Amino acid sequence: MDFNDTPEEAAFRAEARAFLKANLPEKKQAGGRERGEEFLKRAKAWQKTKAQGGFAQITWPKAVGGRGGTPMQQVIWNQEESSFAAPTGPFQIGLGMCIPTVIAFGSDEHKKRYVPKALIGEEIWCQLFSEPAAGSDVAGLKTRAVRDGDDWVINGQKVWTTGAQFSDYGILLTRTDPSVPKHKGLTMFIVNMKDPGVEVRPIHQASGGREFNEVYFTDVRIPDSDRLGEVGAGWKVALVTLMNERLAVGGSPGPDYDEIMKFGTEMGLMSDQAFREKLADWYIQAQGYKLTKFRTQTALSRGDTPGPENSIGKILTANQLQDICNSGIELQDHYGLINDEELAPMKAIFQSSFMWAPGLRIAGGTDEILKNIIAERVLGLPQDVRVDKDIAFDQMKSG
Amino acid sequence: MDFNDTPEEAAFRAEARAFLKANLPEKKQAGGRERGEEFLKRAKAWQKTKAQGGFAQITWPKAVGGRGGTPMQQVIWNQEESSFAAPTGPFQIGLGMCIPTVIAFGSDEHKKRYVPKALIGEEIWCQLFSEPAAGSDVAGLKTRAVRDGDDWVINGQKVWTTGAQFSDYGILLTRTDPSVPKHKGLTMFIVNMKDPGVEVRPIHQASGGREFNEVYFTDVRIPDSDRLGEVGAGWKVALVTLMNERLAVGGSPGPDYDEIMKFGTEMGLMSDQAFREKLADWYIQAQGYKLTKFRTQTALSRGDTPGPENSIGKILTANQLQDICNSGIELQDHYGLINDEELAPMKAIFQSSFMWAPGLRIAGGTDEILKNIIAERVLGLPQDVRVDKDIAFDQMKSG
Amino acid sequence: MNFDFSEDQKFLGDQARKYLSEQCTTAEVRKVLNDDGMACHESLWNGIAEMGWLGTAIPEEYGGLGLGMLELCVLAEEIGRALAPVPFSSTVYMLAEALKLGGSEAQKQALLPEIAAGKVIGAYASSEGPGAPDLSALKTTFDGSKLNGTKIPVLDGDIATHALVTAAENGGVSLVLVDLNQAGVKRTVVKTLDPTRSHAELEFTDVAGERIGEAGRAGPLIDKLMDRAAVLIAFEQTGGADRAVEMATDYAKSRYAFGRPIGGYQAIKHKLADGWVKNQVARSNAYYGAWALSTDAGELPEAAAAARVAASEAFWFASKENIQTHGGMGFTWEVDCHLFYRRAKLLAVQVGSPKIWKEKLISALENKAAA
Amino acid sequence: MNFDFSEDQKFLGDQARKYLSEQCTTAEVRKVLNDDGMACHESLWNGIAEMGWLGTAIPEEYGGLGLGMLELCVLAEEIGRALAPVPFSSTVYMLAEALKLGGSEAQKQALLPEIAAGKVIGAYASSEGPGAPDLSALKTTFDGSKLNGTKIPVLDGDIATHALVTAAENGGVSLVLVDLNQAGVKRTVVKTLDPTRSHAELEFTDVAGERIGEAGRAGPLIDKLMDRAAVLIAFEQTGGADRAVEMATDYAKSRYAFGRPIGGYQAIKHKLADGWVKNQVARSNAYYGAWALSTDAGELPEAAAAARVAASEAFWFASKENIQTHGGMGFTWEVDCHLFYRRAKLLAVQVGSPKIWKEKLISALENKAAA
Repeated sequence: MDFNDTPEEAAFRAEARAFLKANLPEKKQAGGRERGEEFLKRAKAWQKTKAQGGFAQITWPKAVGGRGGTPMQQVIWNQEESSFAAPTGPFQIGLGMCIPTVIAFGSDEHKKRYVPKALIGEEIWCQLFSEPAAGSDVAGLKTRAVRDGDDWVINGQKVWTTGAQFSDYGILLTRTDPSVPKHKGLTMFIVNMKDPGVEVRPIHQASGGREFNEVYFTDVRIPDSDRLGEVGAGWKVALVTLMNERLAVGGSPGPDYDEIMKFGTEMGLMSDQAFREKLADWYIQAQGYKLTKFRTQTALSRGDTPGPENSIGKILTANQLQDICNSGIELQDHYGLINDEELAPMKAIFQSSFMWAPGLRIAGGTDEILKNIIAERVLGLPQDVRVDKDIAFDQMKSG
Repeated sequence: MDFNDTPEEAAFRAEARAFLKANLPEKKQAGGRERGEEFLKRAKAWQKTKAQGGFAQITWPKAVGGRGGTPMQQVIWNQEESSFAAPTGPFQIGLGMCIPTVIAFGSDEHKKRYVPKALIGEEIWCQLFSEPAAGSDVAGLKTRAVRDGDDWVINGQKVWTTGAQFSDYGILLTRTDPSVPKHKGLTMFIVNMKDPGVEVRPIHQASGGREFNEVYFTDVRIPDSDRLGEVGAGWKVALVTLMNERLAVGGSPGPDYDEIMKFGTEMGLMSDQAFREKLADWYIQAQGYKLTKFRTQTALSRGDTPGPENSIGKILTANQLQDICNSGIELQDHYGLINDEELAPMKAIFQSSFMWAPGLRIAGGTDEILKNIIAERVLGLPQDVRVDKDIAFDQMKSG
Repeated sequence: MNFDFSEDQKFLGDQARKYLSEQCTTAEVRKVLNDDGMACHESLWNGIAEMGWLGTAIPEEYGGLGLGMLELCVLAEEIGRALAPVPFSSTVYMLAEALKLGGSEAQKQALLPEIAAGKVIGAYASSEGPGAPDLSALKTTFDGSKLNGTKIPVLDGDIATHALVTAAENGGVSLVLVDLNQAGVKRTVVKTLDPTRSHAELEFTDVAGERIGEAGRAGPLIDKLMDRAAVLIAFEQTGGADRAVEMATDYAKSRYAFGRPIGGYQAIKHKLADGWVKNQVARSNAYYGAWALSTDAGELPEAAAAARVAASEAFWFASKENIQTHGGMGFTWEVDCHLFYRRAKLLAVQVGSPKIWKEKLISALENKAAA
Repeated sequence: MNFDFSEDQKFLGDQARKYLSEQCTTAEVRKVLNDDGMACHESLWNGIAEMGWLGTAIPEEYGGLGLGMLELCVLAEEIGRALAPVPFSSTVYMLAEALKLGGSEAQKQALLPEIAAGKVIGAYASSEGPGAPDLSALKTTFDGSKLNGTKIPVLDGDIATHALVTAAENGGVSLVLVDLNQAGVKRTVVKTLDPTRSHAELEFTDVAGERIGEAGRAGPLIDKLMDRAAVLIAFEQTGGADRAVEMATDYAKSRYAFGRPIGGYQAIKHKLADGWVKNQVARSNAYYGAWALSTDAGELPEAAAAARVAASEAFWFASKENIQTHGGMGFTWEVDCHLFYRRAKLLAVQVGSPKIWKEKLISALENKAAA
């Protein structure tokens, strides 16, 4: 048992670090979420550099522009890249979820047309699954695709779409047959986000920010040649995308036990036994999360594939984040209500994350859905009763 | 808002107290659970005295031997009686649950035969519903009653029967028709517990004690005249019994915040902020339970009927008991493991209740069932999906 | 045993609920939320004044209705339920109650009728920075006539006409009444987690003030004021928590997933049941606080502390799980969940965090055990 | 990155699991539970000795297998999983490790081979009454040759051949090795919550003993011994917790209510998922402890404390919710749930309660931050 790289891993790490050092400035401090045209330009440039250096998608086969490397090499690359000021955000969804789906289900022409441009950062992709009435139950979506000659005509609305505002393409899950049970009437398409019938509107979030989008489709025409998978096989295609989502979900943004320990020390709270015991609880959870990732990485490095047990991460971190922020605020007493970076201790991280945390407990699978996943796929417990199982979608109650 | 009796209530309280003082010794201290022949004799004698004094079942109509009093008077009586060394246990189930069912569904002959003798303590009753494979799902019971001439022949097994070892009669829920959905094939009987085909065996509990029983029925014959309600209407009858159970469920046996505060003080823990904050949590829960009962009593005293919201009590107290006992033990460190009244602090109440608490979270409705009751009957949320709803009992999967 | 409000008191509550459900919809609350220039909802405030609520517990001789504290508790619950964006607590629980508890006859005559009429807005200014203010070591000072120092944050500090300011004097603490419309008072609006209730920083430079209570010995008066306010705020919290659970329950009945209302899944059912149980615990403790408040019972310190802690916990749980029950919708600005989440946090720290009140509770129980 | 046991270590664990699943069924555990005269399972103990487990981490020169602490962790997990009613921890984690850490060459030569051969049973005697023993103020005394005092409870105290006794000497603490088969030692069996592991009171009257480590300065040695034992016991707890969740899961799949397995209801599904998550947190922290233990890393204090607290919490939750999942059946003597509930409590207090280890954890983190 050790935390060291194998010689091969160490060699790869050195190579990666050298490449990063040559091409990127080191990170000064954990900054806010960058946005804007300028940032997008830098991100595209970095993606191109990365791709040319052979570090863009390490586990992909060389045939599609990857490195043909191991998952562990990808982990090492991510570790190293994260200590540099690398503008990576805009490509995570596209390269992590959409393009793997195109590779799995697209035609040779699709692959030729879309993969290289995504890989070198020329085109950005987004994922269009969730709808206002189809969140946890993604397959309950209503966006219609109706066949018209060689085209499909799309009408409907998607929601919580990350990066829609700067995406060039998206993978779009639609309902093509409402007369069959819900999972069976879905079909997946590639959609051009610059089509005039596509309208992107930012969502005003409870936290005040506007990072996600709604996307409206009005008579958008998609040629049948841009279909991914068979008509009616959209759910099968979507499962591949979603499986990749689980691997792409990142760490917890916001204060953890070390920040609140630092804050407690400043506030003279380290003599308070109640605070000390809470700190111990947080430490153990934080370590539990971090060390469980090490176990997963070890499995990766031994050639195993990580399973649904990764769901553990978000359950632990999102709830802990909410709890720590709440405590961080209450320890400031009435002053803790102040949500102004200039005035509040530690640049108001407790306050800003307090408003983010509820979203984190929902995004990418609610606490409840993740516990179901653990119960069913890890422990082998029975699925919930599915009353909609064999009912035609258009006969189904939907509130 | 006040905690005082109305003049009428005060008058009744004075009358009750005078009667108790004249007939019972005052309680010296909270003793263990008394048992044995001697105790049973005293209990029967006290019940007789009580009945003759007109205090046996205060809310029952005078016609059946009650006082025709108010629920609030019953509450007052219970409060006063509990401060005397009154041996009441053996009659709670019979008078609280069984006899009300006999009154509701029995023939005039039943009422004449059984009610007076129960009331004056000559005959003790038990309730025979739960079975090894039918706990939360009582209606899934398997004990069969088969018609044979004017009799029914009973075979099967009941479990967790309180007082079966000293009961004279029981109300027995059986399955008379397995070919219809489960709720529809049940029938209720009065059974003579002294019948030779009835065998009572004490259950050895996880706590080590043997307070409850299994009851086995082997070819027990019950005349059809001892049926309660129609054939197949047993569930309707049982619901009346179970409704009365909710009112009969008692308080929490075992240490509460005041005991652990006393113990913490002795152990020099009152300077530990973590202990203080836990104490505050326990106090608030304990008060929440106690004060919610006051609210219920107020409703009673205004003539309202208490509803399913009473389920709150056991959820709060059983879990808190388990938590307090666990803390009481851990505060003693390794010594806390000692489960000997002579050696352990406070006569080992933390240790003995630690072993009882898991049972309390199950008996009379598990935490999970009680939360379902609150969710469905108080908040009006939908019932769980019932896959067995319209399926014949003998076609039903049962593991 | 009469551990409930009277029919009259309940009628008052019903009327208040009806009024607020019309005049204080969340659309009205959002006007204050969305408009940085709007510190409170003025027409609602005027309406509340006209209804006489501000003088509920002010004696008739000072222009109030002369009802009791129980009536005020009933109204507090409705104010909390409606998330009313008005300076009710600052004016009524703080300023009016401080005057009733410790004000001179002249102070009462000068201000109580004005409060009842809605012409005076109060503010309680104690915090001087992160952490609970240490009343024995305040940086703000009073020398018998002039006040100097800075208080931040002060709820309703930007719209109040009068503030109660805690200040060091003679090595102890004084409670100083200050007319805010004078030179030397500088107000700066402060951005907080709950923009539906305004906060400010108040700087005092040689500002005239007069004491409520004794010089340097206002400690017990302040403690009592806090205990009383804690009970009233517990009712606001209980009202808010109830409504958050109701909102989540209603949504869970109407939102479908996998062909069924999400409220039919035990994860949601039991979450909501837990919320309901916490709300009952909060309500029962709040009632006990109300009893202690209205009878001036010796049990007030522990009753107030228990009420405050239980209600803070209940509103916190209800407001965060209300968002969770709503899923993605609950995290949008347009859905009202975040209004409750924000208000729950404000009310949890407004007169000191639950942690401080747990400590007060145990101290009170120790004192009782020692007595 | 290699944050897992090696294939060889896993093979050792598999073999141990296989052996214990045959030799240490719960029927065997119940023999000790039900028979007051049976302090441990002797034939199992002999079998374990024959397998060489007792000498796993004892160097070959002292008659052991000369494997490392990681191998001992792997075995500890299986011992915990099987609820083995044998004095493994007292003998191996306590006595053998104390000798390895602080014993003289003569002491090691005298005892380690006997331990490896299963001829010596150890006990760790520190508690003197309710509450964590205060090592700076012990009532038991040692004067360099004679030991006097009373220790209660002592795990395996009634069957041990040798005890490690903490005692006051020169105003400090000494760790005294005592041969229990001598006059002046009085043993009284003590009834505890977990009758599958025997406990006794030990009274010492002018009993001969010899120190391990320095006179009056055994504090750091004891701390290190406790840290190391904490990691090993965390593996026992993790093993027990895993099995409790498995038991509950299996039952939930086979027990039907309302026409479906109860494991199909979210209340049960999510309870079991919670248990599984806690067990993962415990396991990951235990692995970190194992790494620190095996490399003698400076992180051992915080790693051991975190492992112990996480594992205690996991086993507590798993064992109590295992009963709850089993419903009424779970509360019978015949069903095995209570064996886990009892053992969970023993392991949670055996080397100090989680509360004490939380404090150790934070102290260690503070020391690290200050360094």
